[in-house]
Amino acid sequence: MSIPFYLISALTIAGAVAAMTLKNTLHCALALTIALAGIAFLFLGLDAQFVGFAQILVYIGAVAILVVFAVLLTRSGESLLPAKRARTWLAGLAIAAVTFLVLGWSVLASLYGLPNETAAPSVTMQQIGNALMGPYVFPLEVVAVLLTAATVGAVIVAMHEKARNK
Amino acid sequence: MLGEGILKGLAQTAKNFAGSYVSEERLTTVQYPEERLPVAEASRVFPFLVFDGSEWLGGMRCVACQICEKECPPKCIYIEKSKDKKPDYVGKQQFYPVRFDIDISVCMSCQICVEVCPFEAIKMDTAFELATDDRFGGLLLDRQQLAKSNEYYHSIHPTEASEVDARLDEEKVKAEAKAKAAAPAAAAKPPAPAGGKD
Amino acid sequence: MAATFDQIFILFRNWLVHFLPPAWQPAAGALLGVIGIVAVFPGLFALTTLLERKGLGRMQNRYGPNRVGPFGLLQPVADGLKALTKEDVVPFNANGLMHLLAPLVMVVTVFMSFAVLPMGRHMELVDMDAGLLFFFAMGAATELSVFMAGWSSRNKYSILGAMRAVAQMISYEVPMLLSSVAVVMIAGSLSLPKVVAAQNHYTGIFPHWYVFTPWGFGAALMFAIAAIAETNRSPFDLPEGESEIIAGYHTEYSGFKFALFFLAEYLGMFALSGLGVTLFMGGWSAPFSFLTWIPSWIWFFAKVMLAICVFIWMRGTLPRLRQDQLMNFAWKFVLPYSLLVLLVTAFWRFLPPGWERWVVCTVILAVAYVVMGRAAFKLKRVGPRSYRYAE
Amino acid sequence: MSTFETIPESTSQTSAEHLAERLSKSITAAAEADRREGWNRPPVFLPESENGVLEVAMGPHHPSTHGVFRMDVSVDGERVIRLKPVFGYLHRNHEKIAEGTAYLASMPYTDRLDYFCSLTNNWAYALAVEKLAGIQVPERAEYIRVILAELTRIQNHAAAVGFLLQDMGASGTPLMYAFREREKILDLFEQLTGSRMMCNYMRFGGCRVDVTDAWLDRARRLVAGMPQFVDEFEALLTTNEILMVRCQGIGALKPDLAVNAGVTGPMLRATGVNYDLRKVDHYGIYDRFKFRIPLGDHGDVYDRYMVRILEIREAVHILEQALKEIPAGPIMDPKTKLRGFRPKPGEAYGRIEAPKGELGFYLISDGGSNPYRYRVRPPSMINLTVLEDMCLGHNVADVVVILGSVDIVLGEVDR
Amino acid sequence: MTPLGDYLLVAALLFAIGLGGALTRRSAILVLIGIELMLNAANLNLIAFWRYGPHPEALTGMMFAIFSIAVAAAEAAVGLGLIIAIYRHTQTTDLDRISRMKG
Repeated sequence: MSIPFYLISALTIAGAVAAMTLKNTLHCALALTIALAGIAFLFLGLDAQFVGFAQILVYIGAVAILVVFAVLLTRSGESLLPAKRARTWLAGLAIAAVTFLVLGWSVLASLYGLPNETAAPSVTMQQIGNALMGPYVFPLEVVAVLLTAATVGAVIVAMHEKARNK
Repeated sequence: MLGEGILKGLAQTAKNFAGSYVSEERLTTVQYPEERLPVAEASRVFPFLVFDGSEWLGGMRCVACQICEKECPPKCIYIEKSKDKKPDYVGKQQFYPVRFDIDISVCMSCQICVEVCPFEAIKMDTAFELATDDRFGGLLLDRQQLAKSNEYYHSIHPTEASEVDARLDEEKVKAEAKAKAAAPAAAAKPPAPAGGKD
Repeated sequence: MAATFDQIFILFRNWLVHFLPPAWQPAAGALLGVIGIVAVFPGLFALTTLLERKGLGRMQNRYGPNRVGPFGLLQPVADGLKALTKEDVVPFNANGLMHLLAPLVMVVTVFMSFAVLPMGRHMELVDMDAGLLFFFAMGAATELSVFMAGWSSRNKYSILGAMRAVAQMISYEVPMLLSSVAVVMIAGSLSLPKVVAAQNHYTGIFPHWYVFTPWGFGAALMFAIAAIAETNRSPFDLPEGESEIIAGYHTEYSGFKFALFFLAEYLGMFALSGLGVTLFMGGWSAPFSFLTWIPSWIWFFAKVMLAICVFIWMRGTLPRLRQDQLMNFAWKFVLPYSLLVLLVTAFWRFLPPGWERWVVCTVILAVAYVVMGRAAFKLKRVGPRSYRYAE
Repeated sequence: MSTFETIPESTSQTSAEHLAERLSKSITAAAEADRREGWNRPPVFLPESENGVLEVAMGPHHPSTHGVFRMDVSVDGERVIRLKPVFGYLHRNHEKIAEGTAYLASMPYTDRLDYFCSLTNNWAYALAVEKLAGIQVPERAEYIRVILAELTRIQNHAAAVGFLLQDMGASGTPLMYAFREREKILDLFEQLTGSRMMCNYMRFGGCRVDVTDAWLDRARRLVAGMPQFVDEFEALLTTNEILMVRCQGIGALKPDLAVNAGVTGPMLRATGVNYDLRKVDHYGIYDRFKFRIPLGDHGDVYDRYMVRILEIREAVHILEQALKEIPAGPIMDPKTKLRGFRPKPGEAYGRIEAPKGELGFYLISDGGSNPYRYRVRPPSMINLTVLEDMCLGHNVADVVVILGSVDIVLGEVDR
Repeated sequence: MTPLGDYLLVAALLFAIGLGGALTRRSAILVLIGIELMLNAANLNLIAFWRYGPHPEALTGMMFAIFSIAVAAAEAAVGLGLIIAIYRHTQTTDLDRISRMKG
């Protein structure tokens, strides 16, 4: 029941809710950043140092900036029109609530079976490196190919448009 | 290869950085209020009126001929002629300026007034710290403020001043010689005809 | 005696902390470390602003500031006071919260990145296993604050300036990461004190710094270029270039917030030159074996100040690159060359130690550098020209 | 670069009315908003047309426009599609005033035309009046004029290159080196003429003050030290990769466009056209000195920079020869009267190779003591007319560099 | 030591918020932000189970999380590229109006 956990998770959830409900899209992007930072701290709380810093580096360093760039390039930052709901917004909320109830119930139901106190595993970078290069070397190569394809794809999609309407 | 020019440029600035501590050639900055660069002898800022002897109004060379007032491109000189006369350095009776104002906010120190002045009465000063906070009156110098002694003129422009003095002395000698020559003739002329043109 | 003088700060901290009840001692120790950093580096920042202006002055054959205090030493104090007393103008329809938050986020993240730098033997604030990764994570957060600054001042030009600055920082962050990965490959660990330990031994009187190895020199060069670009300095200071119409993301800031941006820029310079010194120039290890009696933290700060002098030197000499040239240079020269350095480091690692691997690596790197340099210039038909004379 | 006919049609005449009408609309909107919301309403941003064209006024007090000079640049993304130079902020009605004052009285005003090279302005005006009134100039005065003109050319080119580097962001270092050398030359001027920049030294038929031997020795020492300065300057700049990348291929000017537009001076010679008045007009005694004219072949910013540097070297050669051969003798035709100078009616056009180009004075005299018509051919302004052709297609950072390479002085542009 | 259940609850709530946002909002970018949140919630679950799992030294959970972060980054890049392309083409990011597949 450590206080920092509650603090950080409250911050994360607040960031997430703000990201979903704010009118101005750019404020949503910044709220998303707060949520991602909160999740990174949660990872650090779970002694997963590498993932925590990777999360900060990848998400806050790149994805958040990407979202902000997208918001600016599509000029949706300035248009302060009321938070338009999709036509079927009510159904969406209902589905979300149902999923939360189902997940929440399943967690609470199996609460007694879950191991609660285990010693903090001391994970060193050495182990992660060996794991990545050992059993997980194939997924690593696949992800590398995927990332290159994604970069090239994104550039072509944007570039293609620019060339056509010139 | 890439970066060669940049390295050469960096070497240059390093040389200048070191040089500024060492060579007089490079560090030419002067800490102005404490240290001052010697003012060039020929430099000119604003005009001033020269007077001989000690008393500034009596010895003033200016005879209010207003040539400089006409010739001044920005028209910054204002002269009022006097009714009576006073003797100049040769002894001849000459007018003198009752008012001689120069508006140094208008004057562009072009020194044409010095060139056209036949009486060597106006010269260029080298004092340049004339800042005042009074925009109008402060920069309008009257003849009292403009008048400076010949010794001061010698102190700021020594060579030019000595040439001017040489010329004036030679003129004085010529004038006295003429006066001496004219004196006996004048003396001879009165006994002969009573009238005569004088 | 030398050892005690070397560890003087640690001993001082332990002596201070032992007054407290043992329960609080670790927390108090950490707090003292933080206070140390937050005091030392802004002090260095003040000194550097004076150093920069005097250095630039001397490079341009004029005195630097020497009116405020003896030799101008109180000039930073005067600048600080001026910054504090200046009116803090916030644009009319600016977004108040983000306008205020941007400089704070920037300064905080840069201060946090100092935590992992080993400033002396056992003098790193926290010895993190993934220290280098933490450093770059903090580096990534500053881009966001640049954007918040640009966007929140609602001025069309500062948005453009912010987008340019962020694009530049991102495209130079990739080669910076790659060149530091080369060091990790050889040192075998992400933790910076281990990297320094790996460099801290000598053959004869010469140290085993990585900058003296071929791959290390290549990586150090690319790291230096990326570091200069990352902190928007000298040839890459386009975002706030005054001769451009787009005047950079901190146009709408004045007074204390502008001083914070200024502080953040200089702290970024310290952090990156500190990292560069740790990765390539042996952190706090002495340059010659017979000099090890001098305390280690003196070496770290001497090298950082040396790096700062190089920053100032570049600023005094080089004109500015244009935005598109800047980006092309990043993606078409610095990044490929960093990848090549990674390859050569791998060779270096797996070739048997001896003169062959020196020759192989040096040849590959040198040839690649010359060829890529010439190709880059041939492509744009740029090069020294000869001139004819008429009659 | 693009010649006249390939300018995209979107910037044809209609867009001017379109822009004007939108501007007026935004101004009335601003007035209305003022009435409605009082004085502290948000400012009306610059009108931005639909297809993303951003109109930017690089305003009169922009840090790198060498004085009060505005350029209305319309930028599509990063590229410049239209550039309208607006000058006249420093117009002092020099020519009308000259019609009302005596010939000699407007000589000090010529200092204020191109305030970087007052001595060449004086010389051009003196040359025109001498042509008008048919006055002969003694040998020694001609030598002094050549010496002073070449010294002015050196300090002007050094300053021009310094300002060009300043526009490229070199934080003042080359500018400071250039000004350090320029100060030495200006000290020489002060010791001779009395003022560093406003010399007012030349008179119709010669010079005002004779040159002392001490001054000539100081000049010889200065000229001896000049090549070392230029070598340092070139070592710092010429092979600098960043400078080459920023300048080569930027703002290229084709020779035929340059000649048609009347461009003269280093800008014209950078395009490869061999036109230097010192060789074409044979005025003064330039024929006695051996010197060469550097020519570029791309006509871009880098060539203009290099032509100026090489011209400094040529000027040093001329000075060495002139300072060696200067004869003794009078410096002023004794007969010429200072006041009451009334040339016979007629017209004359005197022109010289000023550092910025062909500086000409056209005088019509009706026999009176002041000229009937007094016209100055300003090389800076005429070189400025081709600014838009050089800037089309480049991006905004280059516009600043191209303007720096044209080397204009607003005193001469606006007169 | 905060029990595993709390982490799972937080992750579930985050997932629900992401899902709700993705379903209700009309702006394409906000839908993408919602998806981002859902992915992160899944990552949180992975790390939580790895942390409290029987033998954490096998690092499986952590590896999953690392690869999931990489994939999510790639997905975000392509997604935003698409959004920008669509915006350039149809000048709107309003999902209701971008329903026709016309080229």
